[in-house]
Amino acid sequence: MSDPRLPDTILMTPLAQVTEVTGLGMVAIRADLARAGDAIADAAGLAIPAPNRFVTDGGRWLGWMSPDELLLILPAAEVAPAVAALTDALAGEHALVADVSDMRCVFDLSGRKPAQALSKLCPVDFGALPADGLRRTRAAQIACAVWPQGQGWRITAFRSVTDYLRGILTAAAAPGTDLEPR
Amino acid sequence: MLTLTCPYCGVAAEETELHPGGESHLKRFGPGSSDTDFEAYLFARKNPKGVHFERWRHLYGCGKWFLAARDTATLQVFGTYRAQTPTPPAEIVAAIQAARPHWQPDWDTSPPRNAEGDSAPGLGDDPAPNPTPARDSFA
Amino acid sequence: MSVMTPASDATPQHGATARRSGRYSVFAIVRQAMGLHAGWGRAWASPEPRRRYQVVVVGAGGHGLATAYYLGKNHGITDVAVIEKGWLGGGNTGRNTTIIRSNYLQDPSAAIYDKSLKLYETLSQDLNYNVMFSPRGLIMLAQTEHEMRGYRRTVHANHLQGVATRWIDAPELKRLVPIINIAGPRYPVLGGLYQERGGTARHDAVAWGYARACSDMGMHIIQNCEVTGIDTAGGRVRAVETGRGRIECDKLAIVVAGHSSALAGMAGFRLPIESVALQALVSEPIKPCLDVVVMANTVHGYLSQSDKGEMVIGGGTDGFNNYTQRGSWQHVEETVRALIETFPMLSRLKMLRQWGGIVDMTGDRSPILSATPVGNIFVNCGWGTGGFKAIPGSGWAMAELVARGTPGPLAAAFGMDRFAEGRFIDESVAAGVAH
Amino acid sequence: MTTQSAPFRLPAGGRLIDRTARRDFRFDGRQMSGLAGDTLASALLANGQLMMGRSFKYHRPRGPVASGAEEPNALLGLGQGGRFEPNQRATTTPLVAGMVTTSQNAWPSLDRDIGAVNNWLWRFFPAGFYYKTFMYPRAAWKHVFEPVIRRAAGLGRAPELPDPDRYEQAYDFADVVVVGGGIAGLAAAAEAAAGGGKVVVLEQTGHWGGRTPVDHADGQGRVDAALAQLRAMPNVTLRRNTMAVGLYDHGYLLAREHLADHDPNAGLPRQRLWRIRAGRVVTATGALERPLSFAGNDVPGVMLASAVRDYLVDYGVAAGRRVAVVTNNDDAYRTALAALDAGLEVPIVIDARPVADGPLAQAVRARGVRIATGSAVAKVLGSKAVNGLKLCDHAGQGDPLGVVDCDVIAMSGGWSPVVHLWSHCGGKLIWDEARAMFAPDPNRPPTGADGQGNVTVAGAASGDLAVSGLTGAVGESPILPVWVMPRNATRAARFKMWLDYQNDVKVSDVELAGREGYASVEHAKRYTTLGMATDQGKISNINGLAILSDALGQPIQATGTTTFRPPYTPLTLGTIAAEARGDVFQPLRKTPLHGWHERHGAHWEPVGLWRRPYCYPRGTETPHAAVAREILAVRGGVGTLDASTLGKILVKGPDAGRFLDMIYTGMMSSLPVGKCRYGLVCSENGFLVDDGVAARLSEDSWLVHTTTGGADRIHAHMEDWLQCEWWDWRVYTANLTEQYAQIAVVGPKARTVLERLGGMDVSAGALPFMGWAEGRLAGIPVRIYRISFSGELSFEIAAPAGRGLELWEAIHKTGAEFGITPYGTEAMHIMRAEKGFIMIGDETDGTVIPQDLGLSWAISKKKPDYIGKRAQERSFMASPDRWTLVGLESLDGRVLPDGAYAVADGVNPNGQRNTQGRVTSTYFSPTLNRPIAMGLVHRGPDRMGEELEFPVPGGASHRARIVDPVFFDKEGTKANV
Repeated sequence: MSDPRLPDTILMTPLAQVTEVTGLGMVAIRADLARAGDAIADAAGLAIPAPNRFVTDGGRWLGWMSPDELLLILPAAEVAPAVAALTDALAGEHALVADVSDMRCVFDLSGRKPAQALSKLCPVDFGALPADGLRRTRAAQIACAVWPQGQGWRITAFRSVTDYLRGILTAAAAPGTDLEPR
Repeated sequence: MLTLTCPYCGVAAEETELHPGGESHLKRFGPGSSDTDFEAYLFARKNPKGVHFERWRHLYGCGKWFLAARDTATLQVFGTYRAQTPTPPAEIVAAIQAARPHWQPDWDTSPPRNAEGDSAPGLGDDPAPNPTPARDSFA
Repeated sequence: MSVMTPASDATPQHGATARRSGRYSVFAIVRQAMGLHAGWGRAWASPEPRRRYQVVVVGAGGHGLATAYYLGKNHGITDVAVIEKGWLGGGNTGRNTTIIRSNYLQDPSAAIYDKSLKLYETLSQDLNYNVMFSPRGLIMLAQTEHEMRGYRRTVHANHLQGVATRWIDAPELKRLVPIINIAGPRYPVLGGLYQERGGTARHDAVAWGYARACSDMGMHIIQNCEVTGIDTAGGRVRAVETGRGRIECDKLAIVVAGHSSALAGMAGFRLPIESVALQALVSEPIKPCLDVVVMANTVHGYLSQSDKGEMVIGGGTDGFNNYTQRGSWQHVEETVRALIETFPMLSRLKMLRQWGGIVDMTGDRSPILSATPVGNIFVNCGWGTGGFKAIPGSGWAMAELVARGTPGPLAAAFGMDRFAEGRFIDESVAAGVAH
Repeated sequence: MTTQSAPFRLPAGGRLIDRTARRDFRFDGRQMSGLAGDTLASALLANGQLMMGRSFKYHRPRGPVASGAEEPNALLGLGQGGRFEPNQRATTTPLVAGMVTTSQNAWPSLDRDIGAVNNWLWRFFPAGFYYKTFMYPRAAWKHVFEPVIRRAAGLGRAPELPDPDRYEQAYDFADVVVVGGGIAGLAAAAEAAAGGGKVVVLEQTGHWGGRTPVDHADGQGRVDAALAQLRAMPNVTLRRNTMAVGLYDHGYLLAREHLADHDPNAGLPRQRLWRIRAGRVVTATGALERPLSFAGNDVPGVMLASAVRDYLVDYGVAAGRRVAVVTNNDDAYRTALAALDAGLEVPIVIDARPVADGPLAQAVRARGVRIATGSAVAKVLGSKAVNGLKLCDHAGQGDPLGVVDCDVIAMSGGWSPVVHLWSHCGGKLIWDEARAMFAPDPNRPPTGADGQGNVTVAGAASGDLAVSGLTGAVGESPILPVWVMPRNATRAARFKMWLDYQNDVKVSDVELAGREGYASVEHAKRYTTLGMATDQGKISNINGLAILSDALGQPIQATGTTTFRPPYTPLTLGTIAAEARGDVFQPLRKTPLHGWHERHGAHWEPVGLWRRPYCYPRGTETPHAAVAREILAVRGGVGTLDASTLGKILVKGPDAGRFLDMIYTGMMSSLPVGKCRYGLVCSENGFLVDDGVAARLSEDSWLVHTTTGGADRIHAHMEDWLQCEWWDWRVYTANLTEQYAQIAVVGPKARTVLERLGGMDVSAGALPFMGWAEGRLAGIPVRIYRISFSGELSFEIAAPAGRGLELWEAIHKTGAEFGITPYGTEAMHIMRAEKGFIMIGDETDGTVIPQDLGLSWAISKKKPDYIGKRAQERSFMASPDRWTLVGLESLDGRVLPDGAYAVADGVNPNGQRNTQGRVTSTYFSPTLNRPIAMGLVHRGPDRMGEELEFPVPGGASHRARIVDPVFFDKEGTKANV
């Protein structure tokens, strides 16, 4: 354009490093959270998150997926005992506990401006999302869930679209595509 | 590009995160019903130019179906509410009438009978509906 | 063609009236040119409504005007008013992507659309108005095995229906459509269903041509005349109330795509119809590069190039009830990315204009041409996203229904009763829609 | 390399250009030179290139008439190869070094264009002439007239190559979006930002301030001050080079940002499409100047007065040396002053008003310029450039009073607020008679989701041309509306007054449309093509509808406007598609075994968003041969199929059995734990939509399998009924489709292979047909289902997706000695057809019910209800006359054609051949070494042994005998071992 120099805020390096995370365990829990919440919290070792939030102790992570659904993320080795503990805790309760460790892909976005990369794909005001906010939404043409993770963001989608998600995240984080005005 | 607020998770979702499901508050007619009733249930649609009650699913979110009152001519949204609602709640009716003073509900708005619950529209003809619809099961 | 005698209580014969707007021809243009074109008459009259007509047609879109035209031409009924709440041809007739084809799978559909196509072939001459029917050929792309099998089935069905279509393989398709990307990458083109007689026409001209012909027969076309009520007594229609007063009629034809439910409501019955917005757009004009109409159902988009050079692009429908006639956005994105995938050269063209039309969707996505629960009220609606191509055939069949009170063979399968009977006419099976 | 000098670049001035930075470019093969900051139009003008194109219909010479987005004429072909782009607007395209541009719609050259012959025949080409002729003979339209018309139309040439550039999109959310970075927009932004909300300001050009720095002596200072204030506010984002494209429902605003347009070396996406959800939008979009309708107003050199001024002030470019000004308002006097300041001659200001005594007019008069009031242009002299004009009384018919020598005519017919965004989403307009403009009606704004107005207007866009209180403008005298100049111009003159420059629509055309009854403004637009060109009538529409109103004898308000449609200016399709190209055009779903298939030469078949192996050709083997080999390998030994795409839905809860009894036509509640059962899913409309096997995992849980396409659909179907109808039933579902890799091990040697793998007892006793068992195979946790879609001994093994490949490879390693063969979807299709099994999508097409397919055994007679049951009781569905599934045996050994119809006697009332059945699946069976087929035939099962005829286009009819649909192993002994 008429001003060939990019503003100082815009660098010719990627907005974010896109790193696939493997080896996580995941457990889906469906139950009446009002009634079974305490039992789930005890078994999961984490408090029940508020709607659209997650709680974490650094090792385990429990996210609110819907009014009757939680997702527990934990080290893979802990899945079987966790499923057993949850199943026990919910015995007699109408509930569903399932090992879903293999059905999703997970990517971490770190680096300069990971939220900007996500802002190109998800119809979400990331600036308004709290630090413990979890948003289930859409990334371009696929379903996903996104939340803050460390200094960056974590995004998960179904396993079959791993390559697609990697592709759109990498493109969205392309060097020089900072969203700042220029 | 509409925005509707999911009454379950509170997310103001845009149309691409939602899946539309047509007219709401239909009463299901199953085996044994008349041809006329069945046809009306499955096909005859109100399709008004104006206030419309309709189903949406928060497909790319919490996955829940919810109901919306919306004007099909102006796209004004009067409110959204849970799918487990036999008729539009009073606050939705009030919101509509605040904007459309002449609009009147076309359903029976007398207080619901305190009976066995077998009259709840939407439960259809299935045998032995639960007397207390588990609406509160969603935290 | 069977010409019925007008009903005995009809007003005197109007059909023989000479063209009041003067005959159009190259000689007329040359003659008028000498007088700087001061001598052209009105294409159609703008009369005040009379108190009563034999037939009132509500809706001066293509279908309503064609209904009136064939009432006069085929059945001798010219005591007809066509009333229109806005400007004639301003609904879906003026908003569609002008595609004409008859390569339908189901017998009743193929019959009425092929009748329509045949009428289009001579419509300019019949109406003495150039509707620019352009039989440039139409191809429906097959991009999956499933779609290919569906179209091969259609070829077989069309063969027995007397509709000439054929399967073409990918190399032939590439010759016909040089700008297409046969190789994919995502959905390689396996071939296509080709109807050489298919094509396009100038949509506005179809409405204008019919309007002029109707007006020349002495029919009244009354614009800016919104129907506010329908008066019935003893289960039969008596009159319509309009913004320009009460108009009595023996028979009433409701032909108002997009607003069918509202009119039915005035008459006291419901239709199996939902009104949704259909999206379309055009690019800036470029020099000719596409001589065929191409429909790509796997990726959802269709494309032709207008005589002005614009790429005329049809997209999807919004899934919710909508009367706004505005363009929405996400379907434009879906359509455009699909077409760029299929026609990579489109990427650097620019969208000039996008818009939406309100279409009727029935339970089986096929139209309704039917008597109704109210005596002497007839409906023609539910053409969904494909109404333009049907205009002449629809008008022909509707005129027959209105004139006789019972459907002829073209309309017979399209009655409202089919939903109660479970007798669907489902064309989506041929469109490669996965079930 | 030599470059031409820039003869029309003034020695001084040009606030946007950098005189030290030369930018060379090419136009129609000629090397030219401009400056950084130029637009293509200003650079061409500086080089003396006034003529930049030809009009659409008459191929008349055209030069730029405007300086911005409203330009109808200066459209160029830009770039080369994959980056070629037609119809690029020169007035808004920043000059980039090395640009290659070409003129359009002219052949052989811009100067000598054959098409201009149309121009001499204007008399025979009035509006809509083509509707009145070209009808005879009938074939001539297709073969003669249409091709000629198409070649002549179309403006720029079509791009030919794929676009190498990238595009991207981004979402944003703002409390207030201000569209327009002029002084009114900047002020509105400051006001909005004071409230603390997030404010985004979008400016379509690269420069802030709009017209203010051009039109007002202290303008730049005011703009700089406003910018400084906004830049200090952390809640304000100022975004240049970003055009608001359109406003959609509920405050959804699209905007296009130029990132590296025309500069492929920047390494950036070319454009970015912003999708902004705005709480409120302020349109500060300014106003556009209107031309005046006088004879010859389209000759290159006749320009909008504001454009002449812009080229002088912004770029230091003079379009000519002698600038005559024609106006009906005071603003154009600024052009006279700017021209004088630039050292140009201003021979005359022609003002249609009887008096011109405002401060601006006085200032011009004071500098010795002749001001001819009550006057008009009778005619422009010149064809490819202005040589002068004939002056006349505005009140008369155009009798010339004299000739004025000039080479530029700067015209102003007044200003029209830019109301596009306001109107896109339903905002209404009112005609302001005094100011002669359509302006937004503040009482009828576009409304948002809450029903309240969500757009406000600021500055000139509201009709406040002086932007009162902001610019300190001098007082201006009222405008005199002028729609035709002179007022009583002759009919012949009206044929030379252009309204729509690009589409060649003249005053006479609109008058003709009105006379012929095309009285609605939409009719007139469509009949004449007024406003339908690539500028969408930005400068022509108001003049056109004023002419139409005049012709109809009605007030302009009664005529109204045509509908404003997005986009505001044309939007590149690549920007709309953005990232969705190539590998990420659509999500390509991959099973855990996808990579293995790819490495082993799979011939792919798209199935929904998945890609499944159709077969695995070896070497030069054809797909057809590969399929046959795979089938024989399975039937004779063992094969494997990747069945991971099948849906797997866990249904659990005290009411799960009851619920599945409603979802499936059969009885699922009675299925014993440890067993599997085939089931059918119908829509409420009765049609068969899915099938699959359910396994009862425990007392309260079932795992149901769906078709590949059914996984998400059936899960959604279940949730719909659970949430919206039977919400008190205690059932949870979970779509576990992607949790598992599913591998079918099929064939007589299947059990042996699994036994060799080790870990589970897979004997018939331990794991009988239609049973399932859990355990470990080769150390991998699995669940094995004894189900068969091929008629062979078959084990479907589900393993965690992450270990699917390991399991698959272990199976292949172990099975190698038995010749284990991977097989694809086509072998699966054929083997199931050999067994007479139906396939959703083959035997069903959305019109078929289970009863048609001989599947009544899978419909429970005991149940009072299931979804679809009531629908199937309707008369047409319950009729014995339906087409029903049978086998079809070819009589001559040829494979029956897919989709062929069996004819019955006679024709129907529409003259169509009567039919009595059709082929639904047809193959050559490698197992049986003969053709097999299935079909739906009228009362088929009652007609065993009858022969049917299947005519085919252009060939001999096929004949087939009605037989049992099970062609292979009718007793089912092979699977149940």
